[in-house]
Amino acid sequence: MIKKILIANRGEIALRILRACKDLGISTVAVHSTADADAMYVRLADESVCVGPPSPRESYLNIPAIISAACITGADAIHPGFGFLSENATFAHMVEEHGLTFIGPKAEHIAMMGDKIMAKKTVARLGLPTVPGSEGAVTRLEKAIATADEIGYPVLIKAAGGGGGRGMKVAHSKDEFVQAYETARREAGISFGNDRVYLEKYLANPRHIEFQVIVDQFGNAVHLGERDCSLQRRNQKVWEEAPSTVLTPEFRDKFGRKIAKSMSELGYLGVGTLEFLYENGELFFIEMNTRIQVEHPITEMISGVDLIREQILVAAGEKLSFTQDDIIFRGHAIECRINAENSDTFMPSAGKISNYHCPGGPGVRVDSALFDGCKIPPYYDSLIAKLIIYARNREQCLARLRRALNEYVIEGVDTLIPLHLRLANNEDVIKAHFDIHFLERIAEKEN
Amino acid sequence: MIKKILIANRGEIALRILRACKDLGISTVAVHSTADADAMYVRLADESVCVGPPSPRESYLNIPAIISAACITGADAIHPGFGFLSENATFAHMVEEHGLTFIGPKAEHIAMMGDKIMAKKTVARLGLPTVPGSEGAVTRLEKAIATADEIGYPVLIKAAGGGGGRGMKVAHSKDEFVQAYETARREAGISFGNDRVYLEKYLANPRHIEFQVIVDQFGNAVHLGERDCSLQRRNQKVWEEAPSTVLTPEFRDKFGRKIAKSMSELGYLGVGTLEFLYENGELFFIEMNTRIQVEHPITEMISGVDLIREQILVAAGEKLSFTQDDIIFRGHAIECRINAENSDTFMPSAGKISNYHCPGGPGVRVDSALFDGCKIPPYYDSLIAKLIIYARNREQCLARLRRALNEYVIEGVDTLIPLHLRLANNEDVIKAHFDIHFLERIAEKEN
Amino acid sequence: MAQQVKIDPDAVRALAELLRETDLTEIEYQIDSLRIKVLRSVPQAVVPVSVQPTPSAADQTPQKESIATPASDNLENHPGVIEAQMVGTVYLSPGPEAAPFVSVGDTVSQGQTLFIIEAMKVMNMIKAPRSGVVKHIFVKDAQPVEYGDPIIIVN
Amino acid sequence: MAQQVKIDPDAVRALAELLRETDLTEIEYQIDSLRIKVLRSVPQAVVPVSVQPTPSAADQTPQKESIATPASDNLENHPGVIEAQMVGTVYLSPGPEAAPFVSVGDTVSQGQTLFIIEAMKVMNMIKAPRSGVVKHIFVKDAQPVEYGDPIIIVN
Repeated sequence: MIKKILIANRGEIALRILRACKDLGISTVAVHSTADADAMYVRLADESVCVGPPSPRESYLNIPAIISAACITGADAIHPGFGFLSENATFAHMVEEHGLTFIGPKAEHIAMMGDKIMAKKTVARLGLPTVPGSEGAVTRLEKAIATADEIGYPVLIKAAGGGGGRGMKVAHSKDEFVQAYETARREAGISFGNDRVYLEKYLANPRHIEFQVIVDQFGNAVHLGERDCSLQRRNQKVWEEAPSTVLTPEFRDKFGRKIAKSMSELGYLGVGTLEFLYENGELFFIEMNTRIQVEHPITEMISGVDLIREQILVAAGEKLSFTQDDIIFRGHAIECRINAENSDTFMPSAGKISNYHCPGGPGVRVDSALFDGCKIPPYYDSLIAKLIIYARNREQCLARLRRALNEYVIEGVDTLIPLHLRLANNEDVIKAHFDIHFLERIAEKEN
Repeated sequence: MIKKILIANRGEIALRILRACKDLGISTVAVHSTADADAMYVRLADESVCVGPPSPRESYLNIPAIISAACITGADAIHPGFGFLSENATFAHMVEEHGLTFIGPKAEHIAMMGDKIMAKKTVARLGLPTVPGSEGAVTRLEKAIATADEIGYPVLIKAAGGGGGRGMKVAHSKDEFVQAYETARREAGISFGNDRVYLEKYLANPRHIEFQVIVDQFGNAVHLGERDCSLQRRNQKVWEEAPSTVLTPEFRDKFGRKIAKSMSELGYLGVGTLEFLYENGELFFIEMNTRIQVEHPITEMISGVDLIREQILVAAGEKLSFTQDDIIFRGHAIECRINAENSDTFMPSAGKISNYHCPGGPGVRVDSALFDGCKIPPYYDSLIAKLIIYARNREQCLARLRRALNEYVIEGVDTLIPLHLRLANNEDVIKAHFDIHFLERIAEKEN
Repeated sequence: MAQQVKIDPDAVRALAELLRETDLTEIEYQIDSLRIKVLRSVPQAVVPVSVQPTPSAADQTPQKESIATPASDNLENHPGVIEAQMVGTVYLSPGPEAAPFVSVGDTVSQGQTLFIIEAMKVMNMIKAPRSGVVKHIFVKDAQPVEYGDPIIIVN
Repeated sequence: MAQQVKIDPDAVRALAELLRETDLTEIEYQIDSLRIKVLRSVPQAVVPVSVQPTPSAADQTPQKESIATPASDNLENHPGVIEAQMVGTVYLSPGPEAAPFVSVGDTVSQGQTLFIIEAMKVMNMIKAPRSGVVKHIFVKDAQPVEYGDPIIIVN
């Protein structure tokens, strides 16, 4: 069994992992940049190591520093969290080479799913539906034009090395295509060091639906249902729900089992999320995240499974403690990402937190490393807290969410709380009438 | 339907009720003494009325002030919380006479259960087991001695007007009996204006097990399982768990249904708790609380029912939204009462809260009206926060509790957090080996 | 030769005392060429501000209403204020058509009825605790009041 | 010629005493061309406490350990400190049996190897950024260090 885990991350997810470790009786090592020396996750860790200056490249992305920190503290495993090194196959490989357990999938699967073309081919081979598009990369313009014609406009041009919404271009017609294609390739080359692009049908008004899976080393795979993460801004999720309002229990069960089965066949290990676009009753695979996700808590709320706990246990070689039939979904959960950003302009806002007061009572969970007087440095992601609301059904969940948002006090930085209040009171959101373009449409309307 | 509720209470329970009202879209009126003008529940209420000076008698127990406050604010219902006026039949009656809804049982049932002899007779008539003892009050010494002989020593002498552990004397032998009996009657006369006492078998090492029930106006009654509240100090509960480790699911189901049926027969309304002593596999009724209880959240955690929400709905005349068969208990919950008291001496501690930081993450719920800088006045009950922990089983619940207690920071007053940490690490507590005398025994051992 | 500096400790102490008394954080005092500056880090002055969680700026629920709407905040601290000793509805005259008990400028004698507070259908006659002149009336007839609300000034 | 500054220690002592006595944080005292300002940093003792939630007093988990155990806190702010620029294990000699690279009191020249930090099996030779005298060595041979830990003073 794992005795000491180094948490190679910061902020709320580092604290979330630390809490799971404490619940399991596992010692913790926090790593931090000089900017995070006083952070809550550092304070609560059993040990901590400063790994570099504020710049992420020199601290949280500094592989030698992080592996050295694990070695000198005697940690036997590394949890990468999300972002930073969590989907870096080289890192995962090096961790294992140093005799440490990487709490995540095998390096080969990280690499496979990190290449968006390979990912799509793989899941198609496993029998899961994918968005109609080119078979792999399209390197010649003539071939690209022909394929685009075949798919039908609008067409999406995506970088093989992209992800999280980065490296995408839309061509609405043949006229736009050539320029969009050339630009996409050039940008992909600069951004990802890999100019391969592929084509996909551009869905007009899809929802973002993703399935959570977990697989142990014995091939036992369980799906934990789906999340609807359609409320996005510039492809960054802002508000997530579980379950979605568009899948029936029968569909969820059947499709979820199919996904679990395919992950077992693949030999996948640990937690993972398969992301789909949903339109007109159909799901189309877009990509897979080979790590724990920001929005994992809503799945925990409706399934009763502590995902990070189980993630650690399967990494340690344990068998899954539940089967698919043990999983009974109950109630509805919504997560609001509280980013340190202006609610109108989405400008990031650094500063010192004052008057911090978080909501409480039944059905309210706050995952955050904030405390009164803590500093939000300007160097990192703007996510500072997650407000997770649970209730028996969606209507009660929304009412409770409004109440909790009104109780939540964070001063010293701008936050997305006002945006979430607007959303929680928006008629379309109340009716769950939205798609991935919804948030940008209402932002336009308001400005 | 109820549109505006006046909350005739203070502190965390006032905030808990306020949150339930907000979740239901019901307006709230907070009442407060001058000492509580800046309290969190007052700040978050839609309206507030100052009802008197700090002394509870002149504020939270001031019936004319509270009913007037409801009238001038146009409230249509009053929630009494617990303590203060919650079990005052006269108050319940007056509230109804003023055309307002009292969120609680009928006045007659409050009065019935407030008289401990009547309560025992009533539940015995309904077929529930009671502690062997005198049939009603024993007013003649000779009769008392004979009854005590019949029951067998040790014998408990209890005031009919007592409750919550007040007005009790133990006689371990016939030699002690006469003096104990006379003292108990004299003290009862002074304390409760009623010198009637009754006798009961004194159980040596019982557990305190209580069942939660809820009944609507149509006679639908559902039990929500039991709580083990054996960890008490001077008959004040300190730590509560649900479910208990001593009842089997079959026993719980059978006994719980029997209780629910008897409450339906009685014509009881709203939430209520039947308290029992448990020894050698048997339960003996001791008293009934005709109100919501401090420890209600642990039942909410394992049953998925929001008790205060349902309490309001049945008071408003709605049918229960669930049947007994809908209730499925899942996981384990522990509540730690965080009192502003010294953990060793139990001396109450008033002051100003500083460095307030509450724990978060999965399975952690905090019910508290605390905030950084708030004042704990010396006039009221010392309960300032409830830490409620939920997990899949008791072992995980204890691990998570230790983690959360270590995260919880309250400075400015003494609290029971150190005591709870000792308990959470105590071997007997870990094995759930305890009875109602446990806490006093370990306190003695430590001193 | 070193310049002899005559420190005037009494002046500094006096300023420090003033600082404490006035709850200031800094005093700078200069006479001719003499300049004395005293400061104190007063956590008290910072903490209450930093510790009062208020509904966030984005709060979309209606703002909490206080049922009392005093005519003037300044007058509330007047030593002659008579406050409501109970929650209820205040009446300034004995009946709907009747003249008010007292008006601003009236001279009243101790024990004279000033107003009524109705609580639970009981009319409580509130009498003047001392003789004096009615300086201000804070409330309107039939207005709800809470405990401690200022009603009238007699001085 | 350097200006002769005659310090009046009694004046400073008197102000410092006043500062302590009056619980101030700063006193500035000026007469003509002379100006004395005394401060005491108390915030370290008060403010961080009020804003830094720490594990409660009852915390029964082991206290957080810092892997660095500097010989002296005072020396850490010395301008000649050379800090660890990476996480790893520091070695003060080229091999287990070998003599240390430098010892306290040694004169070193710019570019001379001072110590090694091993990170991921790579031995990083850390060289003197300037010539000078080794004034202090904070670490023991084979001690783990984190980024920013003081290793040696050369000045």
